[in-house]
Amino acid sequence: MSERLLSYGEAIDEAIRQEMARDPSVFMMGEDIVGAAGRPEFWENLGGAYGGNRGLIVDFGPERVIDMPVSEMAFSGAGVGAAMAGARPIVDIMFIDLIGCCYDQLINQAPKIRYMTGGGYDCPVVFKTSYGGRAIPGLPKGGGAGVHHSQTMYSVVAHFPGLKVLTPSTPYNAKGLMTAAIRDNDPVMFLTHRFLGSVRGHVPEEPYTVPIGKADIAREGEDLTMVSIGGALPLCFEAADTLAADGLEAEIVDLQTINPIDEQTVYESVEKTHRLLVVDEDTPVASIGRDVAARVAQNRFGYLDAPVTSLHSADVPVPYSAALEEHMPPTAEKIVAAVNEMLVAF
Amino acid sequence: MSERLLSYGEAIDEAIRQEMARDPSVFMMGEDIVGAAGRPEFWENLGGAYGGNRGLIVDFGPERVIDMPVSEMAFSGAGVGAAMAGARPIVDIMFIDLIGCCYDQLINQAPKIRYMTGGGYDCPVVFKTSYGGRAIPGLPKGGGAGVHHSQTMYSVVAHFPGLKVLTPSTPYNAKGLMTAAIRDNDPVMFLTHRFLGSVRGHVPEEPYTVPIGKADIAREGEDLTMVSIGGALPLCFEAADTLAADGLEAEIVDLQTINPIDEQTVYESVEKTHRLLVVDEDTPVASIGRDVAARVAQNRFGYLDAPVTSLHSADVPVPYSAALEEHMPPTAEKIVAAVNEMLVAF
Amino acid sequence: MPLEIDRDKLLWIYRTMQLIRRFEEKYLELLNSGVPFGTGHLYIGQEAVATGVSAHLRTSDYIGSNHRGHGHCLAKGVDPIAMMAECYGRVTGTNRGRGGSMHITDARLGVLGVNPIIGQSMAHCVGAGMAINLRKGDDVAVSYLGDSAVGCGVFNESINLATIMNAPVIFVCENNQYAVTTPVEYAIAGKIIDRAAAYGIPGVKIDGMDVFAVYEAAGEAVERARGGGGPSFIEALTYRYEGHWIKDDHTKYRTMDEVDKFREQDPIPAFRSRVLAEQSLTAGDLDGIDAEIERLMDEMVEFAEASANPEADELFEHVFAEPVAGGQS
Amino acid sequence: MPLEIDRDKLLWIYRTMQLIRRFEEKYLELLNSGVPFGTGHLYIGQEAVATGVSAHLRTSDYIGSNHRGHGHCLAKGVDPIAMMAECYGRVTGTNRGRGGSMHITDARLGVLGVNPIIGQSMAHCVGAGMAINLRKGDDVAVSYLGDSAVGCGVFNESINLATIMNAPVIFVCENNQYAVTTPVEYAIAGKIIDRAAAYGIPGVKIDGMDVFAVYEAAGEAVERARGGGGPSFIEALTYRYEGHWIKDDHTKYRTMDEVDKFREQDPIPAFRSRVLAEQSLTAGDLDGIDAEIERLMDEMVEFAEASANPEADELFEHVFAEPVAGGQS
Ligand SMILES: Cc1ncc(C[n+]2csc(CCOP(=O)(O)OP(=O)(O)O)c2C)c(N)n1
Ligand SMILES: Cc1ncc(C[n+]2csc(CCOP(=O)(O)OP(=O)(O)O)c2C)c(N)n1
Ligand SMILES: [Mg+2]
Ligand SMILES: [Mg+2]
Repeated sequence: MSERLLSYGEAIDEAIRQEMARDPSVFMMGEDIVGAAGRPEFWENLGGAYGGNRGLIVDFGPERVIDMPVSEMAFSGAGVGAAMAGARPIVDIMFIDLIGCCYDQLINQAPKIRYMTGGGYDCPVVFKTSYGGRAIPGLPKGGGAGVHHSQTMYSVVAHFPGLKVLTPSTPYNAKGLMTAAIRDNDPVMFLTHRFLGSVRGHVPEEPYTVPIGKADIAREGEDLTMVSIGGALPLCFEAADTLAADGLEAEIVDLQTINPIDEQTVYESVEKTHRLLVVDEDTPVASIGRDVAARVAQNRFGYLDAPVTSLHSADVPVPYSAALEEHMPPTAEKIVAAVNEMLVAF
Repeated sequence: MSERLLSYGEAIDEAIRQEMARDPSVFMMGEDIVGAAGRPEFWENLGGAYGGNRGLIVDFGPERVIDMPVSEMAFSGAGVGAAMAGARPIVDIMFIDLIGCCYDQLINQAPKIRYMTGGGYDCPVVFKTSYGGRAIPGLPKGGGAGVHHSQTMYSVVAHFPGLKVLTPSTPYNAKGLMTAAIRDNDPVMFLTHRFLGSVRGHVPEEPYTVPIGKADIAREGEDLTMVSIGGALPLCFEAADTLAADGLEAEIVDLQTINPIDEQTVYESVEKTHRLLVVDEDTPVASIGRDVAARVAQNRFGYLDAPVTSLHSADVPVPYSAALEEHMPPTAEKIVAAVNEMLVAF
Repeated sequence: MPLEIDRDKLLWIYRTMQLIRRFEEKYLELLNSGVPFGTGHLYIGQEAVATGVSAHLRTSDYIGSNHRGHGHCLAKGVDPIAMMAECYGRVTGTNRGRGGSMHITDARLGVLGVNPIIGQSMAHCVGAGMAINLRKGDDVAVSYLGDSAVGCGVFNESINLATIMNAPVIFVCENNQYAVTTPVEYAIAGKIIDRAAAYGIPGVKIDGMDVFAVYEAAGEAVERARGGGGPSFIEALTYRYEGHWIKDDHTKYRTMDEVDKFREQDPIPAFRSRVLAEQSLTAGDLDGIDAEIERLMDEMVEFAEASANPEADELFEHVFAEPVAGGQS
Repeated sequence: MPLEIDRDKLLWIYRTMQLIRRFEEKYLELLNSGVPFGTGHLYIGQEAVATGVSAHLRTSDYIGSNHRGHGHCLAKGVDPIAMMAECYGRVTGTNRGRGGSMHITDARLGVLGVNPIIGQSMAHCVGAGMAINLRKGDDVAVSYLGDSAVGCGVFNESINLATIMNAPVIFVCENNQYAVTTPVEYAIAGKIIDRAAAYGIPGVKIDGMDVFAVYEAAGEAVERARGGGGPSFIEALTYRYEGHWIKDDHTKYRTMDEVDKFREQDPIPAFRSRVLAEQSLTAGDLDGIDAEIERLMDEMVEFAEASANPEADELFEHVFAEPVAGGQS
């Protein structure tokens, strides 16, 4: 395999482009995904108000790369309807904080169609959006993006049976999961982390899929299982390095799909390490992180040598001031501290 | 204390009526909460399309008991705005399955106002809605209410810091929690179970509050802690009776508030009983039930003599056919089976 | 004006209106005799609307419906036998018993679904319209909505989006003058028909009790949409004769005088008198249809009664297309 | 027509427009010099709108604003010093550093909040209007919205609800012709002003670059609302001179010719020429205000620079009014 490097954002774009080339029923819609809607003279330069998609409209035309008005309800619903009518829409919702404007379609419509029709309809729609906070510890103090542009909040979509929810963490799995998502016959929510966009990594050029519903052993270890969710992966690696220096080998299980969860892989790791720490940037209450912890505590209780632990963002709305926000999310230091506490506690 | 009996529904009505009499800034709005809007000649007979509120408009007038158009977004948002402007609105959302139509106001607006304004604004709004399935095991087979009128789903509102979420389980705590909710200066979501409406119990006539954020020891026991959420309480009692016949004394902790949770009461019970079963009618993934289990597994691990367990509705959308739906929710039999499994497992 | 509708179509119209009427009367009768239906909302009185619209539709066209959807589905061709079985919660139903009255679908007929979350199916129809445009087809999507949906957010978003996408969608607003107990004049500011004008699309207000008026307006709208002319809006003034849902007592919020006034405009007898007066059809034609429908009703109930409920282990089926890699708890 | 606005009001208008302009220019200047502001959206070019509207408002009136809210807040009287401190994320800010540019609030001034979820603050204004009616007050609520909000669901729900509640709300749509990069003529079907007419409420389209036109239209609307005449709608045609947000390069989606055309209609020089030509104010009056504002700008930046950031343990404050019984993890 060649060492072709792409950014996380480019990897996703490549998957979309390849699937659009492969299947004429794939199309994409969202606010400002091209920009300058109706003004082709600008399209050469543009590729979405916030980057990405560059040139997509030039290659596939405005019939398949469609800028939307500010109408999340209508166009996420249109995604559902188009999927039922035989197309494969990719619906871009600018950021996860906006799902309150189209939540019914995401949780009451798309996920239930197959079930309530007794398998009568497929609903192959992909909802793509971004999550995660922005305050980077160590940056000069100032402002973050504020509470409505910084949330993680994926737990409230992962709650509903019938919707597959993906949290890719590397360019490689981002491309493979996007390809899988577009080809999937069920509704899929594809969640990118706001911070990972420019992270680079090895990405093969030819189309490939990463299986939905399968966790990835991102690092092997014997002493402790860290379950990482989405944007937590770099933090887990950093913490694992620190712990390794102290002689503690952490196994990192990158969940990749947060519903339905690959319980088996998590259980097998815990059977080996006897310890579990879940790292989840979402706030804790009724979170996917606590969900994983609870499953292990219920189903692999006998294997545990220490309390199952989950580490989250602080249970508060996201404050604007970076001086506050930087204390909110999990960090490598907090992971290390949680591991140490866990080992002492028992 | 007199043995005055009221139904769960009547108890809530009484709290609303007493608080409206006490404080002129309290008002109520929702779809068909009176009925025949604009036609006073009908109001004497009416009290909401689905019962409740009888006579409220006759006593307090259409300025304070206001029928709404089908506009959950606008009127839940109007509740937020009215609360910021000094009123105390009670916003009636017909059933929880509709929150997808106004989710932004419930999770992005109301809960964040105090925090993001640095305490600048109070937001004393009560959102009242109902949850829970309808298929009663043992009834003649036929149809339930279908997937959009049968969900529990409270976990996705309990997720957000800043919103208090209540799940009263008896007429007594329903009245006391509603009174507390109306007087509270924070947004409160008040969730009634669709099945409990006609359950009767002792309710004092004079106004009183039940503290928000406090769990209730509904039954004492030494051998096992059952954490019950909302509509699960009658099932827990039934199961506890069965278990008692086998010599196992379950302590039932009725959570009452599902965010923020009364951890302390749960922990104290588990410290005594060494075993935890959470009974939660919501589906399992990223649920409040698994949240409670995870907290105990993390913070009281050393006390546990058995795997923490949580029992939920099956992880599927709610099917219409009663022949299917009756297998979905937790039942007393399933609780007993889960307890037995838990005891064997370790 | 004399009728310019051919005989087969006239027979189809009568048969469809009568089928809807009799299906629902049967539903009520069964309910009253103790069949444990879940919730349901009756269309009786509004038959002319779905019938007049569907007279222009073909199998590959789509419809999106609201909670009061029996009539929309039957007019689009859904098998009444499978539909009644669905209401019984049987595994032989349109949705294998998982949907019920409020979620009837039929993928082979483009029935995107009866959908009880007010307004949300409007967006599905816009999406179906976009899919049609993408494949350069000339199918259309009909979005049925009640008067209450006019006050919903998704109304604004969907019609706006349909318009700027030039999607072949016909929005059919059945103004039956109530949302549960709430009169439309209380809930909706201004005139419904002016709402459509605001998007710059063609809109027309018609008498929804008159199947010919519906037929004409829908014909124009469907033809326009098929020809690439984009969305349009029809407000059909109509009335439901029964309560909002199967257990609703409508005398609590409206007078029987009002109900009677609209019962006098009943679309089925009106159709009958007109076609007989104009000699387009004979009493024999119509009676023959009635008899045929009665036989169908009997067969339908027999089938539903005889059908099995879903097996308990079906509970976990059809959550996803295929089992997922990691499995589920 | 000659001006019928008294001298004090004219001075207030000039001062307010200039304050907004200079606040924002300072914001840009600071940003370019490396102050780590979070996101923010500049109002430069649109000053006439908030100013002409707020000229009729009193302290107890309410406003609800969108993401482009600096101008709305300053015109309503929010202290620029506290507002800039907020943008810096300081504990001395309007929101103690927790809101930032996109969430400025001021409870003492009825500023319900800058609110970046498009359209949602419209509903808050309807609620404020209902609260005013409940206490039989004669305050009003002004709901500022952009052209994009016209396509949102909450637009339909909020105006409909305000109308049927007869709430004293003035909906001020600032049509600056873009939503991020998307031209209004692409995104909004029909004419914005026709959308208002559909609710049967008074609506007027005005030149939003002309503060006098705004003043007049807003005056009528506010008077109507205070007198119990209910909601109304104003569409102000305007233009933002800068990118959508502080890092947006607007040359990627519009021509500089177009930008220049609107720069020529800049409301501040236009105001200046007119009041000088009509001799309502003198150059000395205006220059005095300019100088005063410059001093304020210096003081503002000094204050923000000197202010402290919130302490780390404030992270957990103000989630609820009081600590909750069971505590939190
Ligand atoms: C979003 C939403 N809000 C509320 C309800 C509860 N509800 C069911 S039917 C109905 C009224 C519908 O009235 P209309 O749209 O006029 O249709 P009709 O029943 O008159 O046919 C309401 C409010 C719902 N199903 N969905
Ligand atoms: C519901 C919602 N969708 C999308 C966005 C992202 N967004 C931020 S500003 C904006 C465009 C706003 O345009 P307009 O309302 O015309 O106001 P302007 O920026 O022109 O002042 C969009 C789409 C958002 N904040 N909220
Ligand atoms: Mg109606
Ligand atoms: Mg704009």
